[in-house]
Amino acid sequence: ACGSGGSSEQGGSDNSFKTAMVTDTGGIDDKSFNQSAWEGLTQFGEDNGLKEDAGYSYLQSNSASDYVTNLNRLVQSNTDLIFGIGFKLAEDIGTVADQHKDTHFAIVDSVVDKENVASIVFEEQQGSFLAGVAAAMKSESGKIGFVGGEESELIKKFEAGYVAGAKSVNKDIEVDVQYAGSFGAPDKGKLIASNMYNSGVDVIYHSAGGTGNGVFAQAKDLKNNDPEGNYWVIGVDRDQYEEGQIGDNNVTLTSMLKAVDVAVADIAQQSKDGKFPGGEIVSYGLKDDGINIAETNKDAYSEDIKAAVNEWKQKLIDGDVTAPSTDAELQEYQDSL
Amino acid sequence: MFSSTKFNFIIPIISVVLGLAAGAIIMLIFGYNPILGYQALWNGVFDSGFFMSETVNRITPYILTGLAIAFAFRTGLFNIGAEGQVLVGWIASVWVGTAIDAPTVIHLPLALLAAAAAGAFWAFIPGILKAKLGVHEVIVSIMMNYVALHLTNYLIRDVMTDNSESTEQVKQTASLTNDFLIGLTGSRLHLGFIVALFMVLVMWVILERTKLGYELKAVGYNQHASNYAGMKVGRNIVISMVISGLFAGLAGAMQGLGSFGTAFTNTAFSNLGFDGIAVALLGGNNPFGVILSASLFGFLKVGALNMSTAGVPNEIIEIVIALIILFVASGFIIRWALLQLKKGERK
Amino acid sequence: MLDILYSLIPQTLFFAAPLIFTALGGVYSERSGVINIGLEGLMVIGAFAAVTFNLLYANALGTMTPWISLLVAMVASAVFSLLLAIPAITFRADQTVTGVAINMLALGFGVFMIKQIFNKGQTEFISEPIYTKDVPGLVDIPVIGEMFFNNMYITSYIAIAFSFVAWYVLFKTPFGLRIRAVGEHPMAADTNGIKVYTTRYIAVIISGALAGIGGGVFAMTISLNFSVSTIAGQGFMAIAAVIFGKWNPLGAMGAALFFGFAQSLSVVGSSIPLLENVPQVYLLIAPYVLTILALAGFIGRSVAPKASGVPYVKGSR
Amino acid sequence: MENYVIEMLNIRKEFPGIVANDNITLQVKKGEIHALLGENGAGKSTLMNVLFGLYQPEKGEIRVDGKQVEINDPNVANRLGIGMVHQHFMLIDTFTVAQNIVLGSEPKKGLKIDMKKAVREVQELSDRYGLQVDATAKISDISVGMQQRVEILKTLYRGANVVILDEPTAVLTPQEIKELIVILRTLVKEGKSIILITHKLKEIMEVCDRCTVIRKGQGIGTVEVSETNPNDLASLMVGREIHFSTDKKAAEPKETILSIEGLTVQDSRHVDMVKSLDLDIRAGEIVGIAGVDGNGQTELIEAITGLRKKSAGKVTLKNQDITNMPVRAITESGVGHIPQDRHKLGLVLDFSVGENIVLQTYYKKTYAKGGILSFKRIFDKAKALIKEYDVRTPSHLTKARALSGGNQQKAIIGREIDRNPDLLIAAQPTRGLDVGAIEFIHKRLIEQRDQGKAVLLVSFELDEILNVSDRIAVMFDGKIIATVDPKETNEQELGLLMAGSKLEKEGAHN
Ligand SMILES: Nc1ncnc2c1ncn2[C@@H]1O[C@H](COP(=O)(O)OP(=O)(O)OP(=O)(O)O)[C@@H](O)[C@H]1O
Ligand SMILES: Nc1ncnc2c1ncn2[C@@H]1O[C@H](COP(=O)(O)OP(=O)(O)OP(=O)(O)O)[C@@H](O)[C@H]1O
Ligand SMILES: [Mg+2]
Ligand SMILES: [Mg+2]
Repeated sequence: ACGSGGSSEQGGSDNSFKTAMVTDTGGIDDKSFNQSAWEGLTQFGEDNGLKEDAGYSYLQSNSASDYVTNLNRLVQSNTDLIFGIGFKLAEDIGTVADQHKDTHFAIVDSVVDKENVASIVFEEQQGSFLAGVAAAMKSESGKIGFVGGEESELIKKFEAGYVAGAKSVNKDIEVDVQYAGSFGAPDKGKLIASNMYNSGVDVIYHSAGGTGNGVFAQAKDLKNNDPEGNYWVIGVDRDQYEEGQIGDNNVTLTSMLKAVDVAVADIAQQSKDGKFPGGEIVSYGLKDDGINIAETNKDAYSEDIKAAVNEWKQKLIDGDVTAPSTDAELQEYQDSL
Repeated sequence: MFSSTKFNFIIPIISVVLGLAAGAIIMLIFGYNPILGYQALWNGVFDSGFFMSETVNRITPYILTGLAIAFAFRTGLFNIGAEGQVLVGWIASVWVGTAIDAPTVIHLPLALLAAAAAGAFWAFIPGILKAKLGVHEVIVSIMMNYVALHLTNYLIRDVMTDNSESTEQVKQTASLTNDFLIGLTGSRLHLGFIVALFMVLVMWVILERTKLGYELKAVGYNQHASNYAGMKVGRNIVISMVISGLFAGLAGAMQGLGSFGTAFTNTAFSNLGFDGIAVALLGGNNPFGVILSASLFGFLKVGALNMSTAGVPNEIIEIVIALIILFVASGFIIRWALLQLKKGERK
Repeated sequence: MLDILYSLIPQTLFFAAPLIFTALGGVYSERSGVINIGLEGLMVIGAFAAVTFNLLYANALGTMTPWISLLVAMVASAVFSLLLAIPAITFRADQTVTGVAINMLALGFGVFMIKQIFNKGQTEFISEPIYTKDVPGLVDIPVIGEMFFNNMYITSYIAIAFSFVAWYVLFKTPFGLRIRAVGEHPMAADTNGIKVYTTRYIAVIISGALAGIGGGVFAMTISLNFSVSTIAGQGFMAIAAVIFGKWNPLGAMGAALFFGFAQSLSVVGSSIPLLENVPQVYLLIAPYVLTILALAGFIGRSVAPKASGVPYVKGSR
Repeated sequence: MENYVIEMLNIRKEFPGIVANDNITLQVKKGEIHALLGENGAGKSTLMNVLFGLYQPEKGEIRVDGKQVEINDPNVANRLGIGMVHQHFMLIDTFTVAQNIVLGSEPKKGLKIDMKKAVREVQELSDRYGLQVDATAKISDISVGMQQRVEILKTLYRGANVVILDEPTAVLTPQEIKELIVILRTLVKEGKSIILITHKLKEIMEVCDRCTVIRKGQGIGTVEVSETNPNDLASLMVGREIHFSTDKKAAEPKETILSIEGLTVQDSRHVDMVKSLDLDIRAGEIVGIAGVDGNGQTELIEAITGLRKKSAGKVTLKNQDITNMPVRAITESGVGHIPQDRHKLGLVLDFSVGENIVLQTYYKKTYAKGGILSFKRIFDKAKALIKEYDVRTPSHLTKARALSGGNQQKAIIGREIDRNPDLLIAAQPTRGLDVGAIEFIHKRLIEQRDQGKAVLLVSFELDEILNVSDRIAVMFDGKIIATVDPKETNEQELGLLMAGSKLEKEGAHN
C-alpha cells in the first residue's frame, strides 16, 4: 500500500467489492503469514481487476492497541470483507464483528464463533508431521531438534506434528524440544541452535519467527566451517530456502509451507461471489494445498526423502493417519507406534 | 521578556511545531505529500467520535505510566521498570476480574486494587534492594521487566488458562467499560480516564500537599539532610518506588479491565512503560503536564495509523515524536533563541 | 562436565560480544558525565547500517564485506550519536529524555529507511555474515584450545581486547584521566584548562561508535537481517552491564560475559536431565533473576560518576 | 607609574537581576599580598572569577604586567600566570593528589601518563614551598588543610605568578592557618603575588600589604594595611560600626541538661574517634569545644544527635536516656542542631526557604493534619522567621540554593532556635560568614543561654571560642583533655592544649 499518494476513495461505485486486512504487529513484510496474506489479497485483487487502496488494502498495526482502531477504520470506510491476520486479533474481531453485523470478517489462525466471521485455520500439524518425516530421514545422528518461539497452543501443533512424524520414521529418534520464550530473540535462537548442534542434533525445525534467524545463523556458520557437516534447518510458514543459502551450499532442508495466501484469496473470492462462509471454520490442510512441504533444495532433499514424505502425505490426506496437534494426542500417537 | 511559566507553555508548543515541520520536510524529501499525510493524521483521530474515544483510551494508560515515571523522578529515582509493572498490574486486574464474583462496587475496586498492588510489589523489589543494599534501581528494574514478561506469559498460558494465548473476558462487574459510553461512541471508551485523571490529582496532592510528599521529595533531593531531619531515607525510597509502581500497575488495569478486557501473551514489551519516560519528561514531571503530553502521544499514535491511507509510512510519526522530545529537552536553546529574537525586536 | 563447558564458553562469548562493545561505549559516555540511555538506539543504527551496507555491497566487496560493514556501522552510529551529544551537552537537555528520544528516533529512522531502500519493512538475510574461525595453533592446546579457540567469532576476541584497551585508555592515559575528571567534577576540569564540552563530545561519539559496532556485530553474527525487532533490549542490557560493572570497562565486560553465561546456562539447563521437568518459565527468567541475585549478593553498591547526568554550564556552581 | 602585575579597571559584571560587580577597580603590585574584603555577597568571588576567566565582564579592562588582555577561559588565565584556589575546592575526590595536579598538563611516556614523573614533580614542588603533601594520597582521604595545599600546588605547577585564594582560611583550623601563612610568605619571597579573600580582619592585619574593600558590588577603595586597623576595615566594609568583643553577662549555670558518660564513637572506617568521653553541659551556659579538626568533634556531635551509632557510653538529656534513640526522637526530646555542613546536612537546597524552615517540624500537628500539610501555616512561620532573623531572600518561595551562605545560616539558626530546644548544638556556626553576620549569630547564641538553654559550641576559631563560651572544653584525640575558663586563658595556652599537652595548673576534669 505504500505506493505514492492517493487516499482510499470512499464509496466508489456501489457494487464494487472492497476488501482489506489488518496485520498483527508483524507487518506485511514479515516473511511470514502477514506477508503471505497480503500476497494472497494482492493476487485476489489482480485476478478481479481491483485497484490497490480502492479495492483491496491493508492497515498496519504497531501494537495490540491498534487492532480495534484499524478494524473500525476499515468498517467505517465501507469495506465488505475484513481479514484479521493472526490469532492476536481474534478477541478484537469478535468485538467489532458484534457491533457491525453487516460487515464480513475473517480471522486467520484462530476461531471466532460469529455469524459474520469466517475462521481460517490450518492443519500445521500435518505439514509439521511431514517436516518430522524429512528430518528423521535426513538425520544421521538420530537426534533432531525443534525450536519454538513461545510455548503456545498454536506452536504446540507444530511441535506435536513434527515429533510424531519423526517417530513414525524412526521410533527411537531423539527429539530435543526447546522454546526461546519469544518470537523476536535471534540471540536466544542462536544459543539454542548452537547447543543443539553441539549435542549432535543435525536437523532443527524452527517455528519461532525472528528467533529462527538465530537458528539459521548458527547452522550457516557451522556449515561454513564444515561444508560437509550435517547442519540442517527446516523453515516454517514460507519457503525459507533463500535464508539458508550460504555460498554454494544451502542449509534449508525444506520448509513447512502454510499457504495463507491461498486461503485469503479463496475466502475473498467466495465472499465476492456471495458465498461467504460466515460462522464456519474453514480448515486448510494438505489436501487443498493449504499446507505443503517445500522441495526447493534439490541437493539436500533427496529422492528417498521425497518418496517417504509423499508416502506419508498420502496417508495423511487419506486419513489413514491423523497428525497429533497436542501433547496428549502426541502421547497417544506415540503409544500406538 | 517571557516569564518562566510562559516558557513552560511556549517551549512544548514550539517543539511540536518544529517536530511536525521536520516530519514534513522528511516527507517532502522522500516524495510524500506532507499535507495529505498530516491531513490523514488529523482525520485519523477526528474523523469520528469512535476514533476520538479510541484516542482517549490510548491516552489513559500513557497518563498513568507518565505519572509513574514522573513520580519517581520527582523523588530522585528512575523507574525504568514501569514496563514490567504494567504487565503484572494488567494480569492481576484480569485475574481478579475473571476469578471472582462480586457486585460492581466491590469487584471493580478490588480489581483495580489488585493491579495497583501488583505494580507496587514489582517496584518494591528494586526499591528495597536499593534501600537496603544500595543496588542501582535501574538495573534491577530492567531485569524485573524481563521477568514480568516471561512470568505473565506463563501465568496466562499455564495457570489462568489451559494453554491459551489470552484469558477470558473479565466479568462485567469488574469491567471499566460502560454501556452508555459504548452506545454513545460505539467504541470501547471506558471509564479508565476518570481513574487516570483522579490519579493525576492523587499524585499532585501527595507531592505538593502531604507530609509524605514533602518527605519523599526531601529524600530525593538530599538524603543527608533528610537523615539529619529524622526522616527514614531507606523507607522513603521504598515508598517512592511503591507509589510509582502503583501508578504503573493501574496503567495495566486500564488495558486489562478497559481497552481489552483480557490479558494476552506478549511477544515483546508493550512500550507503555518506556513511552511513559518520554511522556513524563515531556510533561515536565508535573502531573498536569503529563495529561498534556500523554494526550499528544495518544493523538499521534492513533492518528499515525491512518497515515498509510495517504501512502506515508507511519514510522514518520515515530520520528516526529522523537524529534519533539528532543526539541522540548533542548528547551534551553529555544528559550535562548526567543530571547535573542525579542532583543532584536527591541533594537 | 567438560562437555558443558565446551559449549557454554563459546556461546557465552558470542552472546556477550555485542553487549561488551555497547557497554564499553556506555562506560565512556557515562564516565564523561553523559548518561546514555540511547545505547539501544545507537545499536539499532549500527545494525541497520551494517545490514544495509552488507546487502548493497556484498557483490562488490566479497569476503571483506562484513568488516567494512562494521566500519560503516561504527561511523553511522558515531554520527548519529551527535543527536544525543548536541542536545545533551550543548543545549543542556535532560540526558535521560534525550536518550529515550534517540531510541525512538533510531528505530523510526531505521525502519523508514529500510522501506525507502528495499521497499519493505525488513531486509533479506545478508549474504556475507561474520563466520566463526578456529584460531590456528591455539586451537590445538588440549582442553583450553577446544574451549576458547575452536569455532570462535573473531569479534568476541576483539570485544575482549577492546575492553582492555578501553580500560588502559581510561585509567592510564591523559585522555582517560580527562574523561573521568569531566565526569566527576567538570568545573574542576574546566579550571584545569580541560575543554569540558569537547571531551564530552568525544566520549559520546566514542560511545556511539562502540554501540554501532555492537549493533553491527549483533546483526552480522546473530540476526543476519534488519527489522524493527532486531535489536530488542540489548541496549538496555548493555546499560545494565555498565552499572553492574561499576562503570569500569573490565567490569562491564565481566557483566556482559555474565549475562551471556547466564543465558547459555539457562539454555543448556533445559537439556540437563535433572532440570527437564522444571517449568520452562523458570529457565527463561533464570538469567535475569541470577543477575539480581548477583547484584544483591556480592556486587552491592555501585556509585555513578558524580557529574553523570548533569549538564555542565560554564560558570555555574 | 606604579608597577602592577594585575590591574582590573572599572569591572562590571551582571547576573540576571543583580549587578555583582559595579565599576570595581583592583590593582595588585608585584610581590605583595593583597587582601580583598567585603561582606557576604559583596562580589569578591565574582570579581576573581572574572580575573580567572570563568566569567566575562560586561565592562572594564584587565591588564597583566601592564598589557591589556582578554581572559575568556581559565586556560588563558593559566597562560598569563594567574592561578586560583577556589572557595569551594576544585578537586576530584576519587583522584590522587598528583592526578589532580597534573590534570590537563600531564607528563607523558608514550601514550601513557608518566605517573612516576608526575609524582616526582609534585613532590619536588611541594618540598620547595614547604607544602608537605603526599602526592600519592587520594583526595578523599586527606584533610581539608592538605586539600587546600593541593590547590595551591595546582597553581604553582602551572607556573602561576599571581595566586588568588578565595576564603582559604574559612575551612582551616588555627594550626593550618598558621601553616598557610608561612606558605604565603614563602610564595611572596619567591616573587609571586597573592590576592587573598578573607573575612578575618586579623589575618589581613597579619599578612597583607594592602587591602581593597568592596561593598554591595562597589569598590570602596584600597588602603595600606600598615595604616589602618580592624575597626576601620570593618566599618569600611559594612558601612557602620561593628562590635567585636561580644558583650555578655556572666553565666548563671543551673541544672545539668546534657550528660555524656564514657562515650565511644567510631567513624565510617571503624576507627575510634571519640574515646570514652565525659562531658556535662548545664542550663544557662555555653560550652565551647576547642580542638584541631579531626579530633572527634564531628563524631561527637553526630553521636549526640543520633546521626551516628555509639559503640559505648551513655548520653542523657534532662535525665532522659537518649543514647539509643533515633534522630527524630532525640530532636524531639529537646536538641537543636546547627550542623557544620549547611549544604549537606542543614538544607535541602532545592526546597524553598519556606519548606526548609519546617525541615524538622513539618510533621507536627501545627503543620500537618491527617497527613496534609498546611502551607499557609508553614509560610506564615517562614515569613515570621525570615523577618525575625533577618534572612535576606527575595521571598520565602525562593530556593535555598539561591541564598548566600550567611543567609542560609541565618535561616537554619532561626529554624533551630524557634523549636525552643533545651540543648542547642552549634557546629562552626559562623564559618565563611562576614563580620556582620558573625556578630548577629553570636548574639543569638548568647541570647539562648540567657534564656536558660544549654549551648554546645564547636568551633575551630579560637576567637569565637574565647568570646562566646562560658566554659571551654579542649578536645584532643577523642577525649576532653582539659576544661578551662575563657577569662583565665589565652590563645597560646589553648593552642598548646589543642596540640595535646597537659595543663599544668590543675588536673583536667569537668
Ligand atoms: N552564578 C551566579 N548567578 C547569579 N547570581 C550570582 C552568581 N554568582 C554570584 N551571584 C550574585 O552575585 C553577588 C556577588 O556574589 P559573590 O559570590 O561574588 O559574593 P562574595 O563576595 O564572594 O560573597 P561571599 O563572601 O559569601 O563568598 C551575590 O549577590 C550573588 O547572589
Ligand atoms: N545558581 C545560582 N543562582 C543564583 N545565585 C547563586 C547561584 N549560585 C550561587 N549564587 C549566589 O552566589 C553567592 C555566593 O555563593 P557561594 O556559594 O560563594 O556562597 P557563600 O555565601 O560564599 O556561602 P558558602 O561560603 O557557605 O558556600 C551567593 O550569594 C548566592 O546567592
Ligand atoms: Mg565568595
Ligand atoms: Mg563564602
